[in-house]
Amino acid sequence: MPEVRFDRVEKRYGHRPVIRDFSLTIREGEFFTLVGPSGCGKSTVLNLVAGLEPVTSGEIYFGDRPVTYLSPKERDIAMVFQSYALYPHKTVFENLAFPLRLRRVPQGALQGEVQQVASLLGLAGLLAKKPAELSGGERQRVALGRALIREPQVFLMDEPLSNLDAQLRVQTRAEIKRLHARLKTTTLYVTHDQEEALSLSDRIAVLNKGAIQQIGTPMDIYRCPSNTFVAKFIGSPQINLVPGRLHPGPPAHLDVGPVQVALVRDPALQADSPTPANSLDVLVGIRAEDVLIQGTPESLPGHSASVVDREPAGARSWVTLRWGSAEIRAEASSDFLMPQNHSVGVAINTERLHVFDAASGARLPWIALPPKRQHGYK
Amino acid sequence: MTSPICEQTPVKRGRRALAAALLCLTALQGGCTSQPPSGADDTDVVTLVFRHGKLSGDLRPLQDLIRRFEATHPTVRVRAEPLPSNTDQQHQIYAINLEGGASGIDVLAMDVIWIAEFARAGWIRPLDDLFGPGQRAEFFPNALEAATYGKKIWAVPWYIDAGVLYYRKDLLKKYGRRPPPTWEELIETVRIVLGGEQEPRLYGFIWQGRQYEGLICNALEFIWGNGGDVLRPDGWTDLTSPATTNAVTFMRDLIHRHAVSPSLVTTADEETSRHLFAGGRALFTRNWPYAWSLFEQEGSPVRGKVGVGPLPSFGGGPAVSTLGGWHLGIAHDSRHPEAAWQFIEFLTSPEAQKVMARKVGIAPTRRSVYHDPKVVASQPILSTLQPILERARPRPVTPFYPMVSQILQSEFSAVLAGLRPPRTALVAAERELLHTLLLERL
Amino acid sequence: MNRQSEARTGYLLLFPALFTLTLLALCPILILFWLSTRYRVLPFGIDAFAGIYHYVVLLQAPRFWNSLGVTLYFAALSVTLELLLGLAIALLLSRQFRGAGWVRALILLPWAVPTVVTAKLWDWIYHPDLGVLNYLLQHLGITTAPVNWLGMPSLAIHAAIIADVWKTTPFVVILLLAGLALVPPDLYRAAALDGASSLQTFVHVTLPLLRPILLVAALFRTIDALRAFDLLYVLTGGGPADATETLSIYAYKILFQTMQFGYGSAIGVMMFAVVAMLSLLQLWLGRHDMRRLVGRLP
Amino acid sequence: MTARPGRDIVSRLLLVLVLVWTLSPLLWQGITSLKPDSELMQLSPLLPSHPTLAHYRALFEHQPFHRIMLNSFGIAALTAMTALVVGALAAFPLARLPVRGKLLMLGFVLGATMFPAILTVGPLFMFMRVLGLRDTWWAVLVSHTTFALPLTIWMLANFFRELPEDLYRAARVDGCSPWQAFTRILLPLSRPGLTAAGVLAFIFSWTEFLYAFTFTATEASRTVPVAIVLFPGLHEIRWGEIAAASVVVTVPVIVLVLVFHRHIVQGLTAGALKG
Repeated sequence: MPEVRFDRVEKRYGHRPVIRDFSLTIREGEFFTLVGPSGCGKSTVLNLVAGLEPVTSGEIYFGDRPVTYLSPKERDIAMVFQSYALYPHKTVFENLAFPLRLRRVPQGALQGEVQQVASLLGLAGLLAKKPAELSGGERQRVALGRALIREPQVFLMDEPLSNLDAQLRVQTRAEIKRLHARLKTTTLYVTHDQEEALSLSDRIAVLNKGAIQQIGTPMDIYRCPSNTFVAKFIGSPQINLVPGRLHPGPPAHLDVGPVQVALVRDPALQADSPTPANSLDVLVGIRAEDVLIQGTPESLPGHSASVVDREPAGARSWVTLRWGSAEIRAEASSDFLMPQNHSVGVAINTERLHVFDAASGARLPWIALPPKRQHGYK
Repeated sequence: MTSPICEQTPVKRGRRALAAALLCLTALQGGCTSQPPSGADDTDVVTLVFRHGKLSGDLRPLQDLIRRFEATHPTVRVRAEPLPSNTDQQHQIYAINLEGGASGIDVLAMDVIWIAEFARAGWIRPLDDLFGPGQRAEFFPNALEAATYGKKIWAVPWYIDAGVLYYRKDLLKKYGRRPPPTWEELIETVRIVLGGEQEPRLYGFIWQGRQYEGLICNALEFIWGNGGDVLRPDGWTDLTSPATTNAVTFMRDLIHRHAVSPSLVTTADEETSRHLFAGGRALFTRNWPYAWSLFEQEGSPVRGKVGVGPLPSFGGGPAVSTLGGWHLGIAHDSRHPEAAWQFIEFLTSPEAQKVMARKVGIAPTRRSVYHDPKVVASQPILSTLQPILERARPRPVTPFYPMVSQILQSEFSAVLAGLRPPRTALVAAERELLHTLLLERL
Repeated sequence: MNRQSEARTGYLLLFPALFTLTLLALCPILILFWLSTRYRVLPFGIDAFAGIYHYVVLLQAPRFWNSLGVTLYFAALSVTLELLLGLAIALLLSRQFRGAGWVRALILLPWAVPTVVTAKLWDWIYHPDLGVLNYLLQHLGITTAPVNWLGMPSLAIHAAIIADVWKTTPFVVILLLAGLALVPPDLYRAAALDGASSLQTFVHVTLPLLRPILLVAALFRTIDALRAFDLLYVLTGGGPADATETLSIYAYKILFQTMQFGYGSAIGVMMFAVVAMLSLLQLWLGRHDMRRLVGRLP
Repeated sequence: MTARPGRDIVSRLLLVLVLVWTLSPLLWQGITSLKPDSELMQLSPLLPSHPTLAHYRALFEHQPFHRIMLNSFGIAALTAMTALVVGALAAFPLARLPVRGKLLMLGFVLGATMFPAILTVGPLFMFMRVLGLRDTWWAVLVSHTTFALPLTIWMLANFFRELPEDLYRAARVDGCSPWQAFTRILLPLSRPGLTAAGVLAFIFSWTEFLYAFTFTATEASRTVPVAIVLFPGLHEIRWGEIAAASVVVTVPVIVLVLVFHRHIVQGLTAGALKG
């Protein structure tokens, strides 16, 4: 199983660029996900890898082999389509066997492989049926099977789960993960669903408007989004972005809502940028689970907020709070029952604050001082 | 479990069936075009293809004649193929068949107006070697004239036609009128008889005014009778001369001014006219000789009441009839010209002509037949007809006749329908005619 | 190279069709233009330069202007009638009722009948003595004497138009029915809730949504009616007195009854110009609605 | 929809009227074909009192009508097949492959269907003359291709276009060349489109008159519509036999229309609605 490498790939339709300066290496055996909103170009990347569309410039390599100008057939890839693209005139058996027939696999071997894949995916009883007679989940598995059967060099999946209902989606997700763990095929997976991306992938690339925003493991991306786009796109409910002001100090500190947070340079990003000379407007990212509602305002002076709205979501509730001049969402337990306008105490997990430049949206290399070293308010 | 072969079988079967069907079709096509449908002829027996059309009346006498010919010529078989009834369509079929050779036709019956065209196009053979001056002597000279183009003779007259006037003897007698020698008198007679009869279903004078070749025949009779012409012998036109204009105006006036002809003549052809007259619905009609035996056949309401004579003239001038008729020729690419000539000789022989005259009622082209007692006894009209036929005038003998006729049909028809004044129509016709006649000089 | 080889396959597959069409459709049109500048009488071997002389003669020939007028009159009247009748029938058939499928199939039959048969069967119906039309009219006391439908210039053209309307209305009905099926039923429900009468619903909902299809139907039918040949040639042969002689029939007579390929081609070119101008005019008038059609080209 | 009963009756009446207008001319031709000659020459009774098949018998006795039927059938079948094969080949790249000038080509194809046949009949006649094809099946077949081919290209390009694009992509990824993807995936799925195009091409060829009339001369290639026009009458028109021939030539199309009604409607509207 080779790695897949993009070297400064560009794709334009006429004069409209859809993929810009795309460089990326998918490691051997890796489960790699491209995630982004619809129209961000992620499916185009998949088509470029598959050879279904020509690149405008740049090169694509499988290992050391440039494949940029090869036909799909020569690339030895398999693909699962959002619509499954099962051949409606062929039985399940023939759908699975089709890629093998095209490669002139002898009849005996072909039978065996089809049976094997079918039993792997629980399709053994459906081989004689036509796609129209199958349920959505069964079709999805046939599509997977048709891709698996060839043992391709690279496995491409274009939103394979988006046509399933919620329950089946979670179930199939687990199945795909298990399959990958077993087969270790280099896989490029495309989805607009960040949750799917987070749960499946070894690594993720977040795409917006044809450009890569961030590449990293799911945790990297969740914990350390490189800009406001990634921060907003990854994580549910959406991250709170509260306007604030950064004072480079010394001592460096951040005014956000009614609180002030002491900052230090992020050691990981220290070298990248110079310290600004003046204070500047920033957006402060705070995830809902990092906003803690703690009893009454009296117990946390200066950290009071009032309840605006409450959305029960089963095991927990999302609570919208007015915090200073901003509105933020907080996670609360399902037994949080405070009525509207009720004042509550709020604690921010400052360790997990993200500071972004308000103008560019880029992450700024500052993190909060650990709580015990916070000066001022407790 | 499903075998992968199952999936393919129906497709293959379908494909095989399709291929088989294709093969069959192509085989049939090849088989049928390479040999005539009736089967190939054997070594010694020659099959002549004889195409003809427009034979009024009974077809059986002709078939009997052909059988008789086959009996006397054991090595020749004749396959007669009738053509559609419409003359234009016959012409087109000939043109498409004969153009470029390999028509499969040996003997063909041609309308007298096609001969020059067919000759110039090289579709038929000159017959000078076979049809010598001695043999020609017996035929009507005007019919021969129509078959002569470029100083060669191209066809043998089979039967001959000329426009004649039929009238109701009984009605004329009742009002003490004679068959009108002039058009003026015809108009007067119609007024008197129709005025006396008071029968709304009785028409005065029926002729052929539909837009087709028959209209040209009728019109030429008026035009020539008035001293006008369409194409002069010097090759120029005389369409806009006062004589021609007056004649065409007179035709229109018969309908619109004198009201001796109903407006339906603008849509009438020979058969319409014949049916009306045969049904006792008209006092006069202009038609070809073939109609006579049909008027006189048993069960006809006008049997015994019909008289026939020459067409009237203008103010005592000569009356002119248009020469019609059909000729027999040999296709240029015929593979059996000798046998074809024998067949033509047979069909135009006095014996055959007598049969056709007696049984079909068409006019023979040999003068001698008109004096045969048996023929005269069964078709007394022939002696009346002979002088008329003798004087009948062929339409312009030019290879471009079809074009000339097209132009004239269109304009004459417009005049009769009252769509254009005669003068305008004739000027337009002359312009188009000159455009066409340029061809003759190319 | 992948992309180029795909394109190469494409051109290879397109070749037979493009070659055939170029040879059988484009070349003949070009030859037609060339022939129209020549004297050409095939059987006589006449082939000489004529320049624009054919056109000069043609433009002065009353027969040409007559046939142009007949062509336009025939097309305008028959297309108008077909659209009106077609719309009415389509509205009637668009309702759900038992046997709707059968009725829709039966209504299509005249369209499928060979035009020659259409001509012959109307010829028989119109027959002055033996035709069923005169028989019925006389029995119902509408006329007293038999009418010579195809014999009178003013009647013949209309008789031909009726035959044409009979034959081609089904095509319009099929198009409009398909168009009506595309109108979302919710719109009718909404209109009904808004208190629209059926006439108002038709004017404000059905008609505007049907307009593009009406225009397409009009365009197709106009082009077809302008070139109508079979029906008129068989029914009337262009007569009486050229009253039904369209440009097609005029050209055909000159071409194949007199074998003047030069002059006949000049008539063809004039006809080409008329058809092209009228279809472009229609396309331009309906350009906004046509965009839908063009926008969905493969 | 709920309709008031009165309105329902009115629309039912109108429906009957429409059917009468549509079908009675056809029925009348059928009735005529069954009337003996003597009853054709007068008009009461309307219905034949002694129905006879004499005209149908005469049809096959007086002229080689079976041969003419075979011509019509053979030419129409071959036209449809040729147009389908060549048309499908061309429609595929127009629908799916990255060829240049698609719009131009489609315009050309559409334009070819709109040329009046009268414009091409003269030059085609000259082709046929030079190639010696007049009065053969080839002449008619070739000329019918001029309208059958654009029709099939247009309809099939639309049809291929409407098959999900992912199917074609999936086939390519599974290892098909464009040609294999076409023959193994697109074509088998296009049976309805192929049927519609084939049936329409067949009907158009079966009923075509102008080319067949001009390029044929004898029963070697004459088709039924031409034979109906060129009935060898001596001097009267044989209405009975013409009616019989009309029935014979119309019945096959009626069967096709009733059997393939949906396909035909789809095909006819493809250009206009889904174009």
